[in-house]
Amino acid sequence: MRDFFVLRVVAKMLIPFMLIFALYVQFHGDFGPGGGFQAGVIVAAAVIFYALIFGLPAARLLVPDALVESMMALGVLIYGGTGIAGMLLGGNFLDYFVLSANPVTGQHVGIFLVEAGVLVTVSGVMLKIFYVFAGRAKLPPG
Amino acid sequence: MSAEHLPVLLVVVPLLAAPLIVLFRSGRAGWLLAVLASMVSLACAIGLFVQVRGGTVISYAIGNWAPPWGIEYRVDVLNAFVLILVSGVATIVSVYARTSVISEVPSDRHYLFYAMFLLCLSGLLGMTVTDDVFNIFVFLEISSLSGYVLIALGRERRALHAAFQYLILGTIGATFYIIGVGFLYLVTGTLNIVDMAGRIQAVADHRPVLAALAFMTVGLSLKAALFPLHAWLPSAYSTAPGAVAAFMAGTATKVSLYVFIRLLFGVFGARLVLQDLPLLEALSLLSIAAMLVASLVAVMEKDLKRLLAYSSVAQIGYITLGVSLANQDGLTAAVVHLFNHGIAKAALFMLVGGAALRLGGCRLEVLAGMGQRMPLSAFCIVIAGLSLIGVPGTAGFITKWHLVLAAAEAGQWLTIVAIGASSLLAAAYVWRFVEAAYFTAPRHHGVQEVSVGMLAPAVIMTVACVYFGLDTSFTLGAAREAAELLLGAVK
Amino acid sequence: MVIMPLSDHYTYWITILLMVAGLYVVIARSNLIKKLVGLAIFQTSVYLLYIAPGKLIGGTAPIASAQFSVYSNPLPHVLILTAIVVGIATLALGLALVVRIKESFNSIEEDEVLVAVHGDAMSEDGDA
Amino acid sequence: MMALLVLSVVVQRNLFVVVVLSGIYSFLMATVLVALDAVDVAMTEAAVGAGISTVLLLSAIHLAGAEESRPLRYRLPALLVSVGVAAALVYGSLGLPRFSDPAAPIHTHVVPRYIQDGPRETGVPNMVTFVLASYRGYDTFGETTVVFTAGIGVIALLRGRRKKKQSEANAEIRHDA
Repeated sequence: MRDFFVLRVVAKMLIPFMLIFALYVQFHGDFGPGGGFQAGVIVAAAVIFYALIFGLPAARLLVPDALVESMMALGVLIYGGTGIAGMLLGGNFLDYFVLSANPVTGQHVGIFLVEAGVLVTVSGVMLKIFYVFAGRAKLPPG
Repeated sequence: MSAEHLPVLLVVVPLLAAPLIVLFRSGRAGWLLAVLASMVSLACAIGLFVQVRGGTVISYAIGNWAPPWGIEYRVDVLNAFVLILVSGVATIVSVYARTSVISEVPSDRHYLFYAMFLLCLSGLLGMTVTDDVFNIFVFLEISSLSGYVLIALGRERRALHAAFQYLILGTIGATFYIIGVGFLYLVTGTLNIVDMAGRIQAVADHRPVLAALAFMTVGLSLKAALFPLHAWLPSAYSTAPGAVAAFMAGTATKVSLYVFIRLLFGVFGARLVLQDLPLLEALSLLSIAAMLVASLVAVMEKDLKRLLAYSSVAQIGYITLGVSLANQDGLTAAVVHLFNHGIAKAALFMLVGGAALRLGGCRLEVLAGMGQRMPLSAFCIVIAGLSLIGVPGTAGFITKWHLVLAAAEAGQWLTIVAIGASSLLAAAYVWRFVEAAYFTAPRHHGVQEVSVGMLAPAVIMTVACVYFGLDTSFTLGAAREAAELLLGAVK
Repeated sequence: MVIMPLSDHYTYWITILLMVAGLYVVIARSNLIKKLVGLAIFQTSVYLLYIAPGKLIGGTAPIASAQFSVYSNPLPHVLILTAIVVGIATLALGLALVVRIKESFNSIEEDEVLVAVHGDAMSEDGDA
Repeated sequence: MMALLVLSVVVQRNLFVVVVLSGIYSFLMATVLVALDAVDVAMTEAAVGAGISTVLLLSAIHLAGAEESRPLRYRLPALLVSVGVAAALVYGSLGLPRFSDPAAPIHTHVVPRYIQDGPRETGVPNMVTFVLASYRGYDTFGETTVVFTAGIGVIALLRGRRKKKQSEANAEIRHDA
């Protein structure tokens, strides 16, 4: 596949757009359909697309396994950390009202943070699962 | 952070420790964090239990959204008691796990094992402490998915098939549960258990409620391995790593049973007069069948882990029998047996897991002469086994006694006969171990007792089986109060 | 097609048909991958049980706007989003197990695997 | 049409075809969901059901083989269980509110607050977003954890080299205890 010049150029052009689209889905989730989960899937899809065109090793060089594994964990920690922050600021767990002086702003901040947590974990996990499945050699028959 | 946050810290501490372990990628740090997080959960559970003794109910609105709009954590004496069981077993098993994991799991997966263990723990705790039927489903899935992986980490290839079988049946069970939730939600418009109990009385048509009851019962019975839906349990427990078998045998099925009891009395009890339903009769018949059939299979088993697994199916029958009697003594027996059987099985699986590592298997022939080679382990297996039979002086006796009282009160003399018969069968299968361990010539020479790291937790658990048979103020006191609470909700 | 209320309970019955077909595949078929596909269909059909009753004819998607006043019910949507994610997580794990089973048993037919599992237990007998 | 698709999944033996059919099924489901106003769910179902699960299934088939070797059999117990479940579902559904009944409990309880006060309380117009991330944010926390669990589960199962042969593994047992 690596010899298809057109494919490579198109891919290089398309992947940034996919990432931008992911960000759009992430932030537009407040107003239209979308959110962290869907955006995470798109981010993972962009890297998977890259892997399909340039090969799995190239993708693993660009987004290494260790980073992906850390992302999986980080997302959950961001979500949980937002919850703990609510507790430290005098509210209940996942209480966004106390995150800012203005309760509505607090809600905004809270929703933004947890959606970011979802994005990070989901993109990490989806990518990791792809790496693991694609990286596994097929068993010789018999 | 003050005591008011205990209900949520209980779940969130182990849950967040899991990603931390994945960040550190170290088996040793993973183990330390697992032990610490389990201990924190246990401390929270004890703190909660002290507060709710005497009828106080703690409600915690997550996100500061009042129920039923937000998700509520609600602790009363019943679930505080179950929380202590789950986190207590987790604490002791997590100490034991260190040695078990080093010998049974490839070293590059140790930290993943501990992360999974903590996720499974937080899933079970989350199911117990929440007052929201959909939230139960989410945490049920956390505990199930991690449970499948933990079982599949077993050393033999059979573990893979056992895990797959459990995944299929477990997912069907969870989906049945969610269908039941759907019916209840469509007729009540709420997901909060307390709110639902209030609104279900106004539901005009009883058909969706009955369907919900049927689906939730079947779904949770699959997860709780209630006879005849226990197909996944023996192969799963006998092939999983030792620490996993001990943890799950002590907690996983118990939590599903707790959810069943909570919904049966807390939601459906308010709508349907329990005596009018054939459900309780059916449950009682199935329980007795479980007690007899599964015990009989256990007597025939040649592998000690499978024997114990079938014994679990039989002992779950005792719990559901207590539920089906639906009187004060019956429910007391059911609740107290959640605890008594949980600790006995956790002790047994820890001991047998250690023996299997030393002797290279746990078929009864392999265990021959274990009484000489591994005297303390063998002795503890016998003691915990006595608790399974229900010999006076062990925790198991307390359950049996109350079950018999409850059956007598209900005038079900045949049930008492069944309890007696099942106890005899239990004596028979425990005797099979005694025969192998003490009256057969040893096959292995130079085998030594397992290391302290494995033995000490197992011994502590065994001592607990005796202690809670002698001093029942904690267990029976809590169970009595819980039974009153459950029956109070029905009236 | 589902939204045309031919009968008041038509939507429920479609849902039920899909669910049961999925369940049948899970129980009856021996191929492990096919079992997982059946499981996915079973779970997917449950989505309709939640979502369909949330629809209000004349309502719009639940995104607040000055132009509309009747919205379809957002709560089932939230629940089902969670259920979809749980479903894909289960599928991923199930497939990982299938791959391992294939590698260890060289088969993904349930009955063949069962024979091998049984054989393992027997060979332990032989060892003993 | 969806019913036909599902039926062909039941009878089809080539796994590749089954996977493609189930992908189409998910797309159809997504269309139905849009018609039912569930745009967020539809978007996710299209991405997950037709996208991720198809990719996963195809890679699993690549690793595990595509042909179902068992002939099609109609197993009576499975059929009985399915019919029993269907009967219970139909029985239950008879008492449910009729389609699009604004007086149904799900439209009159709990949800009105989300619709009336939610956009003001959270400042977010998409009701699915704020119920998901705020009112029921804890469920979503659990959901993220489920995804995380599946991720590390797949790593634990499939990482690195294939395990040693069974016999070698057994031989080791006695030494490392």
